[in-house]
Amino acid sequence: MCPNMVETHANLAAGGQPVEMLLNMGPQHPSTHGVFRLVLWIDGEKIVRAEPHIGYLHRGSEKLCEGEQYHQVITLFDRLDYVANFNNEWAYCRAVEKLMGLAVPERAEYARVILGELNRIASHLLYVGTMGLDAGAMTPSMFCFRGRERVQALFEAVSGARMMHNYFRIGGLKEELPENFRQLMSGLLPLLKKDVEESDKILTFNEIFLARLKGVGAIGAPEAVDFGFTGPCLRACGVEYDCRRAQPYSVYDRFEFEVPVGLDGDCWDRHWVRVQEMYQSLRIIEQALAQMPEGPVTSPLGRRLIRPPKGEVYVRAENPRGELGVYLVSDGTDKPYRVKVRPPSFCNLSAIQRLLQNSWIADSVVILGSLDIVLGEVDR
Amino acid sequence: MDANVFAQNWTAVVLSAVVAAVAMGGMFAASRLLSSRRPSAVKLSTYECGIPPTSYSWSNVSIRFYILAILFLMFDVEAVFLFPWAVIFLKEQALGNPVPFYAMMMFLAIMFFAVVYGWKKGVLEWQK
Amino acid sequence: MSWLLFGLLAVLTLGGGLGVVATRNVVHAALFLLLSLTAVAGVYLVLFAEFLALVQILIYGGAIVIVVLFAVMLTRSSDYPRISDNRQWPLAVVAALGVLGVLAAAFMSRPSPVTRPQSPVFDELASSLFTRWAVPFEVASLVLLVALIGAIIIARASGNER
Amino acid sequence: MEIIDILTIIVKLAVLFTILSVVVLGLTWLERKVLGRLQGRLGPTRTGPMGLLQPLADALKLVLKEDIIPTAAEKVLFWIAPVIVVISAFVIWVTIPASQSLVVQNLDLGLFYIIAFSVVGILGLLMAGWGSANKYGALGGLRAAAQLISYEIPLIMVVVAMAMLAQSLDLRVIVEKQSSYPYLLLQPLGLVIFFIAGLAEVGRTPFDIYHAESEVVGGPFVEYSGAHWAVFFLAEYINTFAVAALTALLFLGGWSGPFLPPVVWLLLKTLAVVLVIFWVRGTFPRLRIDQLMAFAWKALVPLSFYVIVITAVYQFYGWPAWSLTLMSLAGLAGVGYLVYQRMTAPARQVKQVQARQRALAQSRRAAAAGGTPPAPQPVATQGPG
Amino acid sequence: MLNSIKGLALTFMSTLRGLRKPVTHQYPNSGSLLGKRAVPTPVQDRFMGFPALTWDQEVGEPFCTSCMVCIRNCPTQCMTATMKDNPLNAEGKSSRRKIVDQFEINLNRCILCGICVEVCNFDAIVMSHEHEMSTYQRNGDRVDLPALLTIGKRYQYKTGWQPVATKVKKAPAPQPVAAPAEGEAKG
Amino acid sequence: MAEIVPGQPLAYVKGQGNVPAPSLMDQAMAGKLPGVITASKDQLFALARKSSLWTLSFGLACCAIEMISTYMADHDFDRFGVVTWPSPRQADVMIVAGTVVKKMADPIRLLYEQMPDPKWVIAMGSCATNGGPYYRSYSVVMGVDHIIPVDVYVPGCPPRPEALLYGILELQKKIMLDAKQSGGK
Amino acid sequence: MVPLTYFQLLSAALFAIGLYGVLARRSAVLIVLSIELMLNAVNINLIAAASHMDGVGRFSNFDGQIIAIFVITIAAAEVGLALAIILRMYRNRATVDVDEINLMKW
Ligand code: SF4
Ligand code: SF4
Ligand code: SF4
Repeated sequence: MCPNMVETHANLAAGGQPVEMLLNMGPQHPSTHGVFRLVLWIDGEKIVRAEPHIGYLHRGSEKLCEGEQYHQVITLFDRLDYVANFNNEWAYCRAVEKLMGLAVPERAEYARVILGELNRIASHLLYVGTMGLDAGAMTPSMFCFRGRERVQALFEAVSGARMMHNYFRIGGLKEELPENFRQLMSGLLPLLKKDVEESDKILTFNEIFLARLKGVGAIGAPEAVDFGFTGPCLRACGVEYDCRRAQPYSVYDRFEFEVPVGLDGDCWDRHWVRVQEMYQSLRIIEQALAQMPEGPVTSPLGRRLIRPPKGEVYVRAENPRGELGVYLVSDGTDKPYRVKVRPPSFCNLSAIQRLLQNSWIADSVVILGSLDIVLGEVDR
Repeated sequence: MDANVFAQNWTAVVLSAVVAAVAMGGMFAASRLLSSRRPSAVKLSTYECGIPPTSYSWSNVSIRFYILAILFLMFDVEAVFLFPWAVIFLKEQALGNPVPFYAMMMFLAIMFFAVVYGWKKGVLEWQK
Repeated sequence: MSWLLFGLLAVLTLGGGLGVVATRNVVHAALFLLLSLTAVAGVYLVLFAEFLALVQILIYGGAIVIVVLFAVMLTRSSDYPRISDNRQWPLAVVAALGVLGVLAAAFMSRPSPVTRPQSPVFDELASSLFTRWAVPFEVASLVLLVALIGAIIIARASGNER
Repeated sequence: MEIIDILTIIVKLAVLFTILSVVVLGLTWLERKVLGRLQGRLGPTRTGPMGLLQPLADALKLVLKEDIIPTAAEKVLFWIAPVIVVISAFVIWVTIPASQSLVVQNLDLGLFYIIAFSVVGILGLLMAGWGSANKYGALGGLRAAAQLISYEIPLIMVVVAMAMLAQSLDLRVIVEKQSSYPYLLLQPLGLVIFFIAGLAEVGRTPFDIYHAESEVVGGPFVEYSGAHWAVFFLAEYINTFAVAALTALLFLGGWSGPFLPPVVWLLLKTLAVVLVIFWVRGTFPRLRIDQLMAFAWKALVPLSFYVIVITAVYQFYGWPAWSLTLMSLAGLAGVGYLVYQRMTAPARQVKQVQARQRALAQSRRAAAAGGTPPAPQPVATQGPG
Repeated sequence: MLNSIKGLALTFMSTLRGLRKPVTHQYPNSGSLLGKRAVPTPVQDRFMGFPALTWDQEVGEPFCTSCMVCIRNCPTQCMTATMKDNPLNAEGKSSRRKIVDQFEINLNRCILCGICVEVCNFDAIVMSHEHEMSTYQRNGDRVDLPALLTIGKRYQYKTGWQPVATKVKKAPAPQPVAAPAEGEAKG
Repeated sequence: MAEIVPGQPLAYVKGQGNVPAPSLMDQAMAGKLPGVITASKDQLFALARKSSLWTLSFGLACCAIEMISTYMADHDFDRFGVVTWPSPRQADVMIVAGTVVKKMADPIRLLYEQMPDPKWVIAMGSCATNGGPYYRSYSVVMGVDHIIPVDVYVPGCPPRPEALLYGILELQKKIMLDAKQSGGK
Repeated sequence: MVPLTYFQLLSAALFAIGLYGVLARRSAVLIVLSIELMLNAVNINLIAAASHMDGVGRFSNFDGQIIAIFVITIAAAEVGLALAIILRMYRNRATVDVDEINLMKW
């Protein structure tokens, strides 16, 4: 706890006389998306300086992973980026599979792609909704959660859980997709498309929304790269970098999809890129559904205890928030020796100080919103 | 004007304020009586998003707010003149007296100049 | 009845006024000013000047008190308790009492007119304001403009210094 | 004046206060229901039939809640601010007529009176923000003052224009003058300005910046709890209803209308305006403070000058009625176009992005047609991969 | 302006839709506004509620042999069990030599991951559809064997669950498990 | 061990949570009014309180997402009169949705303290209940009831929206029961 | 009915209070407030006189009120300007104490 330290800062900043007002945003604040704390030095309505404080959700996941068997670690990965659970599980499973040189059944790969992309849509829908809330509109969030709810119902039908699925297994899936999976999907997709369109229509090009977001929190491409931006935040700056394209993993090289890029790297571009990505994800899902072969999905390993060979591995995956890196060290036992996660939110968040400089208080909310952080991943 | 009507009018106005105040007072009193209270030092401390409050002063309020307040003051005064003018300028014109109309047009022009001046001076801009 | 009202309003007006000059806390002073000025509006009503009473509330009750509050906020209010009264405050008391005495004597020396207070017709007041008083009215607009420009220049100059 | 007169007035006022309280309760219920339906959900259903008792439960609970006055707060300011706000909200209802005869006390200076007292409410919010000694409260109070004083001016000017049309400040006369056609037809621009400024005056979306939850956590109200907070709530809804009622009276012809009794007509019109307010709330995000102020001073204030001038000219030279309508619409269209241009300037840049997107897609399709799988695209600058 | 107006139109249409058919589930009541009939939450077939133990209807004993595999694999280690000799086996009615004596799951800590179900070799544990388990106590949901079996029976009855082994052997399901009597789990 | 019959209301166990403090009137009137009146007064008040449970918008971790889902159209917390306010001053219920980390313990405590009096706490999810998946972590508080009294524990990871709604129903039941038990006091 | 004299006495008293404030207070803001009191005293006087007078010669019985309106106008302008000056003073000298400002002789 450092209110005193913070105050000293303020005093020093103004030569012994606090000129700016020091404003705490968070850890409990409706728009910090969890327990994130921003200390703002403000002058009137302008932010002079910002200082992010993290760690209010540090759960020690990485350390915990070292005490869990390989298949138990999946549950912890579920809870890292808790808005994109499937993508997280997927990245971890890929890491172990790479370590073991394990091939995944074709059908399982397609199922993973479908579920991962669905989760991307769900995550982006959540983002659009909270963005609307941050900008002061309450209805888009309702519309978005309607779509999200549909996706979650599908997840529940497939994996049995709405959020913490624990469905991907090392080398495959936990169990066969439900028999009516195709039917469910064909029922879901048109509705989902409509939801996405609706949330797009009500918000993206609304004049007030544009006025609030366009030109706010802009960051140039070189700087963004320096900060380690990935995912939509990077693409909004005009850099066309997408793991699914640059280093296609799984079966992503078999699909036709576009990588939406922005121009200015401001909040609106980030928003727009995400909205476009939802449409692209829908495209990928449709293609994957069409191409999905029959066959087994479960892991050839069965329920055996996994003891990967000694070694280390790093995999990257395109998560909704950006590039998730999983670094895994195995010492040959049934528990990983070290698990290190490179969370996209954390790297994107690192620019917050730079982005908030000299912006409005009201902008701080949308800037933070447009970075779309998930604290579970930032603090781990 | 009839003194009686006048008295009634303003009695009503004053009483309305009194009624509102009494109603609020009654509500506060009822609340004081009926509410459960457990005050404590921490509870009475200032809310600041879950962090112990830090001190601050109001001295850093942007000066822009003050200029806006002055603009408002000027326009309020303008309103004082506008209201009586609004209801008589036609009657005066009917009596063959166009002076009020032109007087007010000039007045408006001058006030509008004030807005334009403020605009040009960047008072209405908000960038620091 | 009117005596009662007058007495009440007089007490409020003077009490508010005393509050303004007596309190240490500027914020409270502003509130006392609000009280006093609202009571003055009441006095206008007793005098059957309803338009003036409304003007009083609009300008003083609303706008001027807001401006004063802004000014108080902009200057550091925590300083104020330190700034006590002048050392010559007994002198000030004497001066004030002297003025009061002179004025009171002057007012008392003439017998009060016997006419009942009456309210002018609003339309007539308005007509008069814009015909016979048209020139002062235009001048007033210029005064406002000049005051505004002056305030902007003065305030902004200090704003730019930071 | 007799004692009996005073008693009558007190009874009338008590009835008015009760009615307004009931209306406020109804409005909170209606708002939750309407917003609920707008968002495809239900709103309160489980407290009483259709959730009708929900506002009652809320009100009772708020009274039963602990009423906190923080130690750091300026006690007097903190305590008195809600009272000032609610008094200023209630006092104006003395002269708002429900029909020709249904009014507590009709004032000849009605409109001026309403304006004069509505300004006092601003003071209450400023005092609330300051009195709470809370940073969010401070920000909110300042925002409230800045916003409300800025939008007060167009509001006043438009009201003056309406008084000019009717040549009276008496609301009853103004409605009577509209018995043939509502002023909406004469002065549509006036309605638009009045509605927008009215929204801002009561702090509703998209002008809810001073109590924006996601920014200043409730602004001036952040430290208020229990009964004191309820009073603010009450005042806010009374004000909303007042703005709606005034819109109906000034522009929509008040209680004039065929078949139905006058009061019903007025209620219907007011309700319609209220519904529009809720509808707007359900659709728009909120503005930022600089945009808000710029909109007030650069769009609404000049426009309101324009409104007064065209009304005066129209009346002074005795032009036909349609000319005023035309001038009004022209002003509306002109400024609407300007605002549209300004606000959508960013959107036009978007077109470039989309064009670029399309070009990319095309090249990729061409590549796919050429048989090569879509290769990793060249990166604009050096990517991390 | 145009897009704002489009937005207004969209919300207007949404209101109409909302008036006709709101998406809200009327938990805990059935769908109609007037009907107050309580219906169970519609959950998907695979929904993983809290874990429960299953009941071998044919023999009349739990499937669980207290082999501890699930307990070792549970990531939150929220289960404990003890084993005893199976009296029914002594009577020759059952092929299980050992059987569960006490079994306790702290459902407050369980994270519904389903690993225990996956690893159990005896189909003795299932993820039931139970999820309304709020309590007034910290560990109020620390449930023991009878309660677990009650939940399990309820689940078996509701879904016609059959152990995988049985499913393979005799395709058509035998008579479903009888509905458990209310309050059976007391104790 | 609590008695548990799934699907049926739990036998009432008075938790360690909050009960409204006796008001001034209660204190003045203690023993002077017939028990029937105070009891029915208490129950009327409890009825109002339970129908208007305003929550502090306060999501900590993953469970917060499901909590938000509960507010949204599909589950619509508003049906129960539950709306959310950003400031603790206007809140009645604190839904602790997520993992309580040691760094976060102080703020939670402070926020809880800053809520005005009749206030309740719902611990949502196994993390807030007793540590859940992080029960072995060095940085996690094993359940929020180590720092503030909790009225209702909603297990699950995350509890699905219906489970949270059920938790709210349970809380409403508890408020009524508390009023009944304190009747005539 | 209250005779005119009493209104005049009220105004005189208010004026005296304002005068005391102007002379005795050291905070510039408070001095401005006191000036406001004095202006109001004048207004009371004007309006009371106007109300108790029938039109005499060129003066009608509401000329006093019109003058009062102008006084209020000027008062508004004065407050705006005076406080602006005080603000500038505060920004430059970090005080609103008129005595200190005297001493510094700027
Ligand atoms: S449930 Fe299955 S795994 Fe667990 S102890 Fe019983 S038989 Fe063994
Ligand atoms: S579901 Fe997971 S946490 Fe729960 S008992 Fe089974 S293994 Fe343990
Ligand atoms: S209980 Fe589960 S879902 Fe909830 S916060 Fe803890 S880990 Fe996340």
